[in-house]
This record gives sequence, C-alpha cells and structure tokens, in this order.
Amino acid sequence: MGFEPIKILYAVISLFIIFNVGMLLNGITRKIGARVGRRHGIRFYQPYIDLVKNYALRSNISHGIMFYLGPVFRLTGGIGVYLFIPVIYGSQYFSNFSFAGDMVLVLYFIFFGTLGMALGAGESGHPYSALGIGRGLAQVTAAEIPLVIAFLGIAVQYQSLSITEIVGMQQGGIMNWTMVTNPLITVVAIIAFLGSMMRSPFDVVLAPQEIPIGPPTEFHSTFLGVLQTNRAIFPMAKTVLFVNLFFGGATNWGILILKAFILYMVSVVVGTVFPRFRVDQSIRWFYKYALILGVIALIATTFMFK
Amino acid sequence: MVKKIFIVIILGFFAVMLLPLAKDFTPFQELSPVAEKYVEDGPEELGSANLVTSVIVTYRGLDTLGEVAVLFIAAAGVGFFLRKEEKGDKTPKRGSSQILQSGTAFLFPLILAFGVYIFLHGHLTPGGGFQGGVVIASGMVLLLLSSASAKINENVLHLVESLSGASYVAIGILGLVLATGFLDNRFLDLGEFGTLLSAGAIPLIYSFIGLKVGAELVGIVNNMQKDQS
Amino acid sequence: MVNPIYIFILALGAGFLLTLFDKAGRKVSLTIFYAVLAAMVAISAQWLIALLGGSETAMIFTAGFKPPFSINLQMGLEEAIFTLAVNMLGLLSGLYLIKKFNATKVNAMVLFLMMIMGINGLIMTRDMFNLFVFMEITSIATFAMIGIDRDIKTLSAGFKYMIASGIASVLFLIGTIYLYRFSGMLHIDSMAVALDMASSQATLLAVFILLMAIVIELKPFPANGWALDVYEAVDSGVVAVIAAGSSAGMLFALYKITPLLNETLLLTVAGIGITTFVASNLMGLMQKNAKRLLGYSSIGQIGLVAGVFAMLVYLGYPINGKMVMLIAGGLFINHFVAKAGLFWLAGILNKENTEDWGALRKKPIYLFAFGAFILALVGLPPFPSFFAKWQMVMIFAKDNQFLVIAFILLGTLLEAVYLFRWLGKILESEVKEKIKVSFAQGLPVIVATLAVLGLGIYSATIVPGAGSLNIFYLPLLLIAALFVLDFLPVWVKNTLVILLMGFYTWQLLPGLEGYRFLFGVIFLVGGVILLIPGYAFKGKRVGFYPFAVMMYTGLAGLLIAENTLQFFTAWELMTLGSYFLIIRGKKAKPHALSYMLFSLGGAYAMLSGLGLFFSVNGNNLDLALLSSITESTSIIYILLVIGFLTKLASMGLHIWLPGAHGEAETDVSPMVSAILLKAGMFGLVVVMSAIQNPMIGNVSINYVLSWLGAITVFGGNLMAIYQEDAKRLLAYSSVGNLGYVLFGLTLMTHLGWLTSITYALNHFLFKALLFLAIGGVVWRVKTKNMYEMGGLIKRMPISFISVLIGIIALSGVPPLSGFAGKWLTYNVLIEKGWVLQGVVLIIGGLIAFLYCFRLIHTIFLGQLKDNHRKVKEAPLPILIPQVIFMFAIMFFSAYPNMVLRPVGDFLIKYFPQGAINWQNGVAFTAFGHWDGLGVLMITGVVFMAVFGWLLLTNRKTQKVGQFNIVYAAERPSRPELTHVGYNFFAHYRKALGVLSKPYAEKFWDGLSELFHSTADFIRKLYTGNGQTYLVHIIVFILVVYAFAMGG
Amino acid sequence: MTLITILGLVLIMIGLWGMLTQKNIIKIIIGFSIMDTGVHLIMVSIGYLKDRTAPIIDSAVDQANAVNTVVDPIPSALVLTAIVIGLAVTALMLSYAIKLYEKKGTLDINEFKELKW
Repeated sequence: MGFEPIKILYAVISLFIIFNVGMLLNGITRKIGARVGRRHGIRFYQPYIDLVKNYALRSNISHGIMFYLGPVFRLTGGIGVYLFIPVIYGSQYFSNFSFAGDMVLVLYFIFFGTLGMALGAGESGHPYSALGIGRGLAQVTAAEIPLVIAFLGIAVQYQSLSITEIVGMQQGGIMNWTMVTNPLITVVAIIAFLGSMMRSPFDVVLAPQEIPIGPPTEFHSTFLGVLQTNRAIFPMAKTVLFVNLFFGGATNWGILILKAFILYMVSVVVGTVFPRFRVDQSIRWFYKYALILGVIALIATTFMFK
Repeated sequence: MVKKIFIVIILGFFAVMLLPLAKDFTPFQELSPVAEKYVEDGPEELGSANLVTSVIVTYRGLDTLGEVAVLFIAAAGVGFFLRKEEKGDKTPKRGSSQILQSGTAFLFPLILAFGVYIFLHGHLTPGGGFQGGVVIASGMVLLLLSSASAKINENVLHLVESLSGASYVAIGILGLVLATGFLDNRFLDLGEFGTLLSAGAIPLIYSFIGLKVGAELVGIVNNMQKDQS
Repeated sequence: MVNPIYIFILALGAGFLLTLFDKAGRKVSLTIFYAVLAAMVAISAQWLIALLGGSETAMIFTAGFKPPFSINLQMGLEEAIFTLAVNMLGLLSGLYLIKKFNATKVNAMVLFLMMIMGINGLIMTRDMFNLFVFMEITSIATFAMIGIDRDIKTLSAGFKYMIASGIASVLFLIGTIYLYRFSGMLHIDSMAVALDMASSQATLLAVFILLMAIVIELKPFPANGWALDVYEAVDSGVVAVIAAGSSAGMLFALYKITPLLNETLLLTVAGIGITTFVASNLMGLMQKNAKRLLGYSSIGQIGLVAGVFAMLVYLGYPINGKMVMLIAGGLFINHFVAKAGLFWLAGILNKENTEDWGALRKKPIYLFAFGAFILALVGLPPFPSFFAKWQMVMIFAKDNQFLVIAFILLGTLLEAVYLFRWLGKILESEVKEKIKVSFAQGLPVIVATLAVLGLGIYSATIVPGAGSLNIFYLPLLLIAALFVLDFLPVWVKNTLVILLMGFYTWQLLPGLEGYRFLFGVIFLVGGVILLIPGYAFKGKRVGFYPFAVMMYTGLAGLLIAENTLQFFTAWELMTLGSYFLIIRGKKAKPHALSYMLFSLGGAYAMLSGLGLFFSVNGNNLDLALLSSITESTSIIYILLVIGFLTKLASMGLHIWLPGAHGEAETDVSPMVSAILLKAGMFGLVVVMSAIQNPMIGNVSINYVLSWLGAITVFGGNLMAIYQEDAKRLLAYSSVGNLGYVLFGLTLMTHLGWLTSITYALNHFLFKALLFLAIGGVVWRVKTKNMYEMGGLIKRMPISFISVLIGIIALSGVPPLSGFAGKWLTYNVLIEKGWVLQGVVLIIGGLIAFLYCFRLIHTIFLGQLKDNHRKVKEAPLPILIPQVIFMFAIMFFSAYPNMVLRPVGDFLIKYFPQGAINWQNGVAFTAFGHWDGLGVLMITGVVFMAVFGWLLLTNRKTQKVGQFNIVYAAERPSRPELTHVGYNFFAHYRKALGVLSKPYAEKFWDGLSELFHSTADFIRKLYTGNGQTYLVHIIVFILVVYAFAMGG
Repeated sequence: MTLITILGLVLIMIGLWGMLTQKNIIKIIIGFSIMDTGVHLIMVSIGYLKDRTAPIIDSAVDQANAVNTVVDPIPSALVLTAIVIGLAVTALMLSYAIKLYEKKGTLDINEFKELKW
C-alpha cells in the first residue's frame, strides 16, 4: 500500500490517460450540445486546439502573485483529487497515491483548487470574477450537502472510509453495486454530482450571458491553458470517484472509461434539458429538496445497514 | 373616595390584626418578677420612696440618659434645622394683652419655684426631672408669649443645657468609679428614707435633668418662635 | 481595658459640651469632635483585638445590678466588629463632612456624634426598651442631620422618612410592652427564655409586631419608598452613615431579637429579605440617578443580609456560629464598606446621572476604588462577598434550599446588570471636566477601598477550604504590584510580565499531566506568545497588565485546582480579568457588559452545580470526587455544563461573543478567542471525564448536547458569512468552531475526544493567527469593515500569508492541519452513528469556506483603495507571533502524529477503546487512514510541478496596473466601484430566509426588555407621596401577617 | 381585656386614619401624636393592677406589704421615656413642616413628590 517511487511513473501515466479522456469528453459533449440545439458545433478535438493555442500565446499579463498562482492551485487541486483516488481496483500501480488518505481526503481536497482559484481570480480585481466566485462558493457549499450526505451514507453502509475497500465490497456483479444496494443514497449522490459539474441548471457561476465566464474572466493565454487542463482532469476525477463509490468501480481502463462516459453523460443530458437556476434558487433547492431527500436516504441507510 | 374606602378597609384589617392584643390578654394580677424585685428591694437598695423614680433614675438609668439625649438631639436638631442662613428683616411683633402680661408677672416666679420643687422631690413624690423641667419651660414660654421684647439669652441657655448634661454624665461616671456601675446613685450616702436629702445621687441627677429638660424645651420653643418672626 | 460604656460617655459628654467649646472657636470644637470619634474607634478596636485574642465577652451592668434588673450592655466579638465598623464609618464620614461642619452650626457635629452613638447603642444594648431608646436616638439624630442641606428634595424625603419611622417606633413600643407583659422582663436574653410562644395568639402577635417594626426599618420591599427618597436626596456623607451605619444597627437589632422568633417568623424574614433583594435589584435596572441607584442596591443588599441570616438560623446554624459570621457577616461587611465608599464617591463627583460619572476616569485611584466597590457588590473575587456567597451556596445546597439559591443568584445577576452597565458607561464616556478631590473627601474612599480589599483577603483565609487558596497569593501579589507599577512604560511592563509568566510556565508546565498539560500549553505558552504584540503599543497602557495577569492567573488556577473552591475562584478571576481586557476596546463597552452578564449567569449555574455537588459529596470540596458521586448527577452535570457552555459560547448563549471578541483590542482579541474560550472546554473536559453519560429519564444529556454542538457549528458559521466587520466575522467563526469542540466531547468516545481536542488545538493556532493578522491590518487601515479595504496583499504581504494559512487551516482543506479535525469527524460519526447531527455539523463546516474566502478576498484581493496606497505592513511585534503560529500550524500539518499521538495516549486512560493506530505517522482507524506528511508532500510536489509547467510555458509576463481590467468597455478608475465586497453573500441570505434570522439575540433582547418593563412597572409603586408610602407599610404588614400567621 | 387598652387601640386607629387620609402635613403630625398617645395609654394600661395604688412608699403604702398594694412601676417609667421621645419626634416633625411650608407655600403632602421611582 505504501509509497514506492515507481508509483510516480504510473501516476503520470494514469494522469495522462485521464487527461485525454477528459479532453475528448469535453469536445464530445459540446458537440452533442450543439447538435441538440440544431447547430453544427465544433470539432470534437477542438479542445486540444484551444489548449495548444493558449499555451502558445505570448501576450501575458499578471495582476499579482496570487493571480499568477491561482491557476496553479486550481490545477494542483484537480490533479491532487485525482491522485488520491485509487483508479483501477485490484491494480497496485493504478491505485495512485490513495495510501495518503481515504475519501474524506478526496472530499476536502476538492476545495483546494476551488479556494486557490478563487484567490487568483480575486486578485485580478475584476468585479465579474468576484461575483462569479461569490456565486460559485455559495453554490458549491450548497451542492456539497447531498455530497456529504451521500458520503456519510455509504460510509455507514460499508463501515469504511477507504475507497479501495468500498470498491472491493461492490465486486461480484451489478447486484453488489451501491446503485442497487442503496438506490436512495445513489440518487442523492447523483444530485450532488450534477451540482458540482458546473452544468445547467447549476452553472450560473460561469454564466456566459451574465458575467462573461465568471471567475476566470481575467485569465488568458497560459493561465487559461492551465485552467483548461484542469477542466479536463478535475471533472474526470470526480466522475471516477463516483464510479468507484456507487457504480462498482473498475478493474481495467476500458470499464472505467465506459462507466465514466455514461456517468458524465448524465450531467450532460440534464444540463441540456434544464434551464439555469439563479444562484439563490439553486442554494434553496439544495437546502430544501436535496437536504430532505438526503436526510431520508441517510436515515434509511442507517436502518438498513445497522 | 375610593382611596378612603380602601384605607378604611386596610385599617379594618389592621384593627383585626391588633385585636388579640386587647382580647386574648388579661392584665397583671401580680407584679412581674422584675417589678416585684424593684418594689421589694428598691427602697432599701436605693433609698428612694418613689419607686418609679428609682426605676427611671437608677435601674433603668441608661434609658433616662438616652431620653435626655433624645430631647437634647431634638433641641439641637430643631435649632440646627431652623438655623438662619441669612438675616431677614424682622416684622415687629404684636404685643400681648394686659391680662397675660400681669398674669405672667405674677405667676412666673411661682411656676419656676414649683418646677424646682417637683424635680427636687422627685424621689419622694410623683414627678421628677422631666416633669419639673417641663413646668419650668412652661413658665418661660409664658414669658415669651407675654412680652414682645422678651428675649431668651441663648448663651445662658446653652450654658445651662451643656453643663447640666455634662454633670449628669459626670455623676454617672462617679457611679461607675465609686460605686458598682454607671449611673449607680449609691456613691452618695442614701440618707434617711423619705427625706429630701436621701436616695443618694437621685435628687442631684433629677436636678440636672430638670435643668436640662427645661433649658432644652425653652430652646425648642425659642427656635420655633424665632423662625416665625 | 477601657470600659465600652465610655463610648457613650464620651459621645454624650462631648455632645453636651460641644456647644460650649464652640464658643472658644470652631477649631476647638472640631478637634474635640474628631478626637471623640477617634477614641470611639480606639475603644472598639481595642476590644476587637482583645476578643480575637481570646478574651471573654464583656458584660456591662449599668447601675451595678445584674440583668434582668438593670440595663446591660454587651461587648462580644460581633459587637466589637460592628461597633468598630460603625465608628470607623463615623470617623471617616465625619472627616468627609469637614467642610460642611466648618460652614454650619456646631449642632451638626453634635447631631452627627449622637447618630454614631445611637448606632453603637443599638449594637451593644441587651435591653428591649433600651434598644428602642437608641433606635430613636439614631433616628431623630438622622432626621435632624438630613437637614444639613435644606432644599425641597431633602426636606420632603426627610419628612417621609419621619412618618415611616414613626409608624415603626409605635409598633416597636406596642411589641415591647406586650412582651414585657408576657415575659415579665425587658432583658432580651432572659425574655427569650421566659416567653412561652405557644401560650397565646397575643404573644406571637407581640413578637410579630416587634419584628415588623425592625423589618420596616430594614426597608423591605415594597414598604421602602421613603428610604429610596432619602438615599437620593440627602448629602452623601450623611447618607453613607444611614445606608451603612444605621442599617448595621438595625441588622444587629434583628440579630438580637432572633431568639424570640419561631421557625415561621424566621422563614418570613428570609422571604421578605430575599424578595426585597430581587425586587429592588430588578427596579434598579431602570434607574439613572446615581444615588437612587445606590439606594436600590443598598436596600437589596440589606434585604439579602437579613434574608440569608434568617435562613441560616432557620436551618439550624447557631446564631453566633462561624457560618452565620462568615456568610451573613461577610455579605454585610462587604455591603457596608462598598456602599459607604460609593456614596462618598457620589458626593465627590456630585453628578446626579449615572451617565455623567465619566470624570472619574481622570482620577485612576478613584476609578479603581469605584471598580473595587462594584465588584465587591457583585461578589467577585477577591472581595468578601465572593467567599460569603460561595459558602452560602454550599450551605444552602447542603440543606436543599435551591429555590433560595436561585432567587439570590437571580438578584445578584440583576444587580450586576446595572452596576456593570454603570462601570461600562464610565469607562466609555468622554471626559471633559476635571474633578477636584480634597484630602478629607478622598481619604475615606481610599480607606474603604483598602478595607474592602483587606477584608476580602481576610475572608479568603477563613472560608472553609481557605488553605487551598494559597495558590493565588503570589499572582495576586503580582497583580497588586502591577497596579502600583502602572506608571511604567508599556515595554518595561510587557517584558516583566513575559519574563514572569514565562518563568511560571516553565515551573508549572512539566508538572501537569494529561489534558491539563495540553491546556497548559494553550493557556500559558499561548499566553506568553500573545503578550508579544504588546510591544506595538505606545505609552503606558494603563490597566492592561494587571488584568491580563489576572486572567492568566485564573486560567493557570483552573489547571491546578484540586477543589471546587479553587476552581471557582480561578474561574471568576479569569472572567474578571478578561472582562477588563475586553472593555478596553473603543466600542466594546456594551459587549463587555453582555460578556460579563453571560459569564456571571453561567458562573452562577456552575456555582449551584458545585453547591449540589458539595451536598451530595458528603460536604467535601474535593474536585476529584466528582466521578464518584451517585446522587443528582444529571442535575449537577447540567448546571456545570451550562456554566461552561456560556464560556464556550454555544448557540443560544453566544450572543456576547461576537461583540466582545470583535471590538476588543488588537492583542486582546486573540487572547480571549484563542485562549480564553478553551477554558470553557477545559471545564467540560473536567466534568465529562468524571460524569459519563448522564441521563434525564431515558434521554442522554450528551445526545442533546451533541445537537447543540452541531447547531452551533451551523449557526455560528452562517452568521459569520454575513458580517461586514472582519473581527466579528472571526468571532462568529469562533462560535462555530467551538461547536465542533462541544460536539466531539459529547460523543464520549476516544475518537470523539480526540476530534474535539484536535479542533481546539487548531482553533487555538489559526484563530490566534487570524486575529493577529486581521488585527494588524485594522491597526494600519483604521477600519474593521472589510468592504472599505481591498487589495492590501500588495501592502501587507506577510499578513496576507498569515491569513491564507489561517483560513486553509480553518476550513479544513488538506494539506494543512485543519483537515485532521475533518477527517476525525467523519471517522467518529461512522463509529458513533450520530450521522444526522453530522450532517448539520458538516454543512456548517462547508459554510466556513464562504467566510474564509470573503475574509481574504475582501481585505487582501480586489482593488486597493486610494487611501490605503501608503499603508505599511503591520508592526513587527504583531508579526512575530504570527510567524510562530504559522510554523506551529505547518508542524502540526506535517507531523500530526507528534501531536495527536500523545493526546491519544492519555485519552486511553478515559476511553481505552477505539484509539488511533499510528504507523510511521500514518493514522489508521477502523474505517480509514490519513497520512499527513504524505498529503503535504504530494500536494507540494504536484504544486511545484504545475508551477514549473506554468513558468515554462509562460513567457515574458508583465505586471499591469491596478485598473488594467476591462469592465463595461471601460477602465474603471474608482476602486470602490469595482471592489465587490459589501454584502457579499446576499444571495445566501436570500436563499436561506428564516434560517438566517438571529433568533438568539431576539430572545435575549426580549428577555431583557421584559425585565426592564417589569422593573419600570413595579417601580411606579413609588409615587413619591409620603402617604402612599405609609399605605404601603400598613399593607405590607397585613400581607406578611396573612402569610406568617395564617390570617 | 381592659377598657384603657381598647381606648388606646382606638386612638391608634384614629391616629392612623388621620395620617393616611389627611392631606395637611400639620394634621398628619397631629395624627401621629394621637397614635403615639394611644400607644402610651396601652403602655400604662399594661402596668395597671386593679385596686392598687401608685408605687410610692409613703404613709399610704406599707413598705412590707408594698408588693401587694402598688401597681407596676416599670411601665410608668417606660411611658415617661416614650412620651419624651414622642415629644422630640413631634418637635422635629413640626420644624420640618415649618421649612416645607417656607419652601413651597403649601402644606399639602401631595405637593411634595419631587422624588419618586
């Protein structure tokens, strides 16, 4: 379980795979979104082009040290979250650095990037950034309610906080997945997942029509590149986490990518169908429906798995 | 009106509360043990024929000293209270009637003498220092009433008051030093029972009390009268 | 030895002759006057010394006959104490009045002498009728003395006094003569033997009437309107004698006739006294006139002394035994000295309105005196009433008189409200004018101050368990020295205190075990570090160091307390010290008041709990026995916990905290927040480790408390996000953080306590850091409103880093130490299964991100304001401790095992099950694992890698100016317009609606309003009409009669 | 029950009535005096023994048999003191009345309500 230097290599490989999966999924989703809206849409590899362009741009301005470090924090957060999750069950090398902590670590490390990004954007001094952060943080904390409840639920269910152990207990067919053994908690988890994916109806933070792209407003060129890199990795990391906790995990890359794709698509479909919430609406939604559902699910879980 | 009814009601209750004091109570049939002792042993111990006097002056002498003090405080208090801060112009007093003036001229010495008699014979007959003092004071009041120009010499008044008071205390100390306790009258010879010069220091004490009470009462009246002018 | 009768002889003789001496000149009469007063003091002092040395009680038989045949006087220990007190009062008050004596007729001196002599008589005589005579001497002399000023107020007050007193003397006479009739004698002691109370209704009635006469002179509620008028109107020098001296005499009269009282009457007196205490303190709430306020307080205190005394006798304590002396005597002498001192001060200031007393600030000595008197009245250490009150609660608890305890503590709290409000007002007000204090007027106040302090220390040596109080002697000496040395510059005193405290810590810390060591580190090491910012202050900083040391003394005392007396004394010292530290803040006065009131309320709950503990513990003070009690455990537990929760600022009891911590000075905020709050936790640890899982019915108290903890986290954090004031934000955040601490403790498992301690340690580190950093910023920018700041990262980078580290640790984001708490929370929730509370708790934790971000963003990021362009970094003394705390946080983050492992080791003693399994710095529980160093390293490496990548791809970055942003197609030029800061989370408030309303504040405001309006309603009783007051007296007697005699 | 005791109680009631209902301060003082007198009467009545004489040993009273022939001397002594004290209080009350009248020109007790609450 402990640390071995060779793990670094495997972690980099794992990271590389997931980065590309993320990039492609981003492209594909946008394509699907466009097609649903009866537009032609972009090429599915467009994200790669954007990324390369951004990294290649020369014009660079900085508003200060935190501005400079913001994207670094952000990407560190994304990569860190991913690295603390054991990706492939049973594979000693693709368990990443999960020896360092359990799912509580992952849960709280999610905030590392968020906070760093918020600080970086804050220093830009642009009011849109500040507005976007205000909304983003408010919504994230609200959306975390079902997430926390879901995590507590499965921890109660499996009497463990270790992701590896939880995946282990879901092995042996679909009937052992949390999705089946505890559907209520899974629903709550999906709600949380939707809330954290920055897609409609919970995407007012970035709302292009209102506050052009929100927190990252002032970021450009290489800074934006770093953020875009993160945008490929971070959602994937979350997806992988959910796959692990609720959908039986994966014993090889193929299964993982498949499951991740399907789960990812859930958020895409919902996002394409529902209109956007105002920020106070989404907070209230989480505090009302998600919380009530979550508490019911949690009580049910406590009784079922006593 | 409502208030008066209310007060009637509470006074009614109050009366009911006090009623047992009259109802459930029978007067003495015998003297109380303490009184019995005073009556039995008093004449021998203190040599005073008037037992009330022996109680007042000796047995409960501290009460009497306190009583003198109270009167003294009242006199000093009235004097203090009605003190003048600035001299106002005096309205002239109306003179009194001829009857009062003549009567006073005739009665004043008699009253004075009677007062002195009362306090000197306090240990023999009813009366004593207080009663004598009051009689003396009444004479002085008569004098004040009868003559518009009559003025009490306050210096003399104070002198009498202070010295008689101090002498009373001094006699008390003598009792403490020469006899058995403060205000004990037996440091002087008890003398022959029933005569003027008997009962130890009692006549002496009563004389000082009489002078002091007289002076104080006069002082009170004088102060009040002065203030009204 | 001089016969005590000479007290009377001297007074009377001098009184009679003074008019004559005055003819020789005022100097002569004055000299004699003071000589006599001094001689009276000397006689009673000489007797006190002799009696303390073991002499027999002296009996003086007047006229040489033994009682009951003559009047006798007595000079025993009680008499010696009382007469000495009264004669001292006479001498000092006489001195105080010297100017008036000089200006007016000689009669004033005579009357004054008579008044003092009368009180002496009241005390010494043993004859019922003689008592009456002395009562009248005192009263009549007082009536006349009142006339020293003859304005209309004084006159009408005096007249009301006279007719009320007239009724009392009539009643006394009736009672006396009937008692003579029934017993056949007037000697009080023989009378008590001779009277057969059961014989007739009339006997009982006679005693009742006599008692009522004395009670009315003691100013019972509501038959006391006249007394209030007198207190308000009469000259301070005289009223000091009335309030302290005459009351002393009347109390002694009550003491003397007590043998005549049966149980019902004793209970009646107790009831009247305690009712008066509560009612007059309640009415005092609405009072603005200083002397009338003191009047309310006096009446209340006299009621308290009488009531407590009667209660003690009722309970069977010997009338001249040690308990009565200690409790009733202690309360009395405390009131006596303090009230006389306060009335003298009132005269010196000559300000009617309590709000105009600010001039005291120009006179530190008198301000100190005022403070000492106030504290003495409220009953805080080291004053006599503290020990009296302590012992009283112990005794009453032993006899199960909890209702009495509750009422007395309620009354005390009410009194504290207006007294501390007054103190606060003085400390707050702007001083315009100066006051001049003459020697003759100042000396009495100073003597009274010294007396009340000395008596307090004396009480501390006679209270049961006094020996254990020696732990406070040295620190108190240091505090006293610091008061004296207060003229030194701040850096000298700071160095001195740091050195001494450092030495003390060095001596004390190694001897502490288990959690005491841990708290020792927080209290003392933290305390020393937090003294460093003191160097940033200029000038003298008058009054800071004594109280800082007092607070730390209290904290250290808690650590080493072995019995409940030590513990409670330490607790109150800590409260007191911190109160005076908090109140230093410019706008902190109202908040310091509510801090004090909540603390006192909590302390009284605790005191009741300790009393109950004392009673079920076989009258033993030993704190260690807390674990072995079997009776009333739940109630003791609840009472103690309420006490600690007020300090811990749990939801509902928290409303004092935001203001108090937010408005305190730069270095006081971290002290009271990072360190002081842990005292509440320490208390909880002490109690909870002793009493495990108490129940009410079948509800576990700890389960209820766990909900309270969770709600506190949620509520505190939620309120924090709405604050515009940076320090208040931090303060609310403390509320929330201490909720975790409470929650963790209530779990009563190994992991639960470890969680709690982790949170506590973290909170200590990051809150000290944050308060210092923010304090430093506020120090420079002179505002606490965050939206008025912005962009300060460029001006104050070190403060920024402090805040950054602080908020990361606070929010629990890995890799810093705050995560330890979060991780443990999840583990313990799964272990215990209390997940519902967990949800509330964790949601509350999430909300913390919002205010953390707001704190750093609105202050340091965004647009720098024009007026802050030249702001400098915070002063070095404020930065140094920040660096220390930052290192501490980093160490804790990297090596959590170094800290948590020893904690776990001693927790095993209490909770052997479920400890963390450590493997080379990796923590394993039954559920999960966490490698602190690993996470830190991985994060660091990834961060460096990404940073490197950015540096690599990022070429020729240029820094741009502040306004280089495009906003609405323009470059803004006013930072205020583009700095989004005000009401940052408005949408959150909108979304949560009812959840965001401050219910607790509404509740307490409502309660306060209720008390005040009730007070205002009741005091309308005092119409000012003398006749109405008479009606009150009659009705009062009737009502008491109905109660006491059954109709 | 003796007549004098009852008379004393009645006087006390009358005095109290006066103190509680009369508006004029002088009348209130008179009420007080009446009440005081009532008390004095009661005191005297307590010491009174039926068919006995004054406690003065003279020709009328045989010293040996005095115990059975004289009334109690103590209440007489006490009442003297009480009277003097009553006098003193009354004197002071009257001087208050004088001053109060000087200040306000009225003796109505309802007018002297400067201090309240």
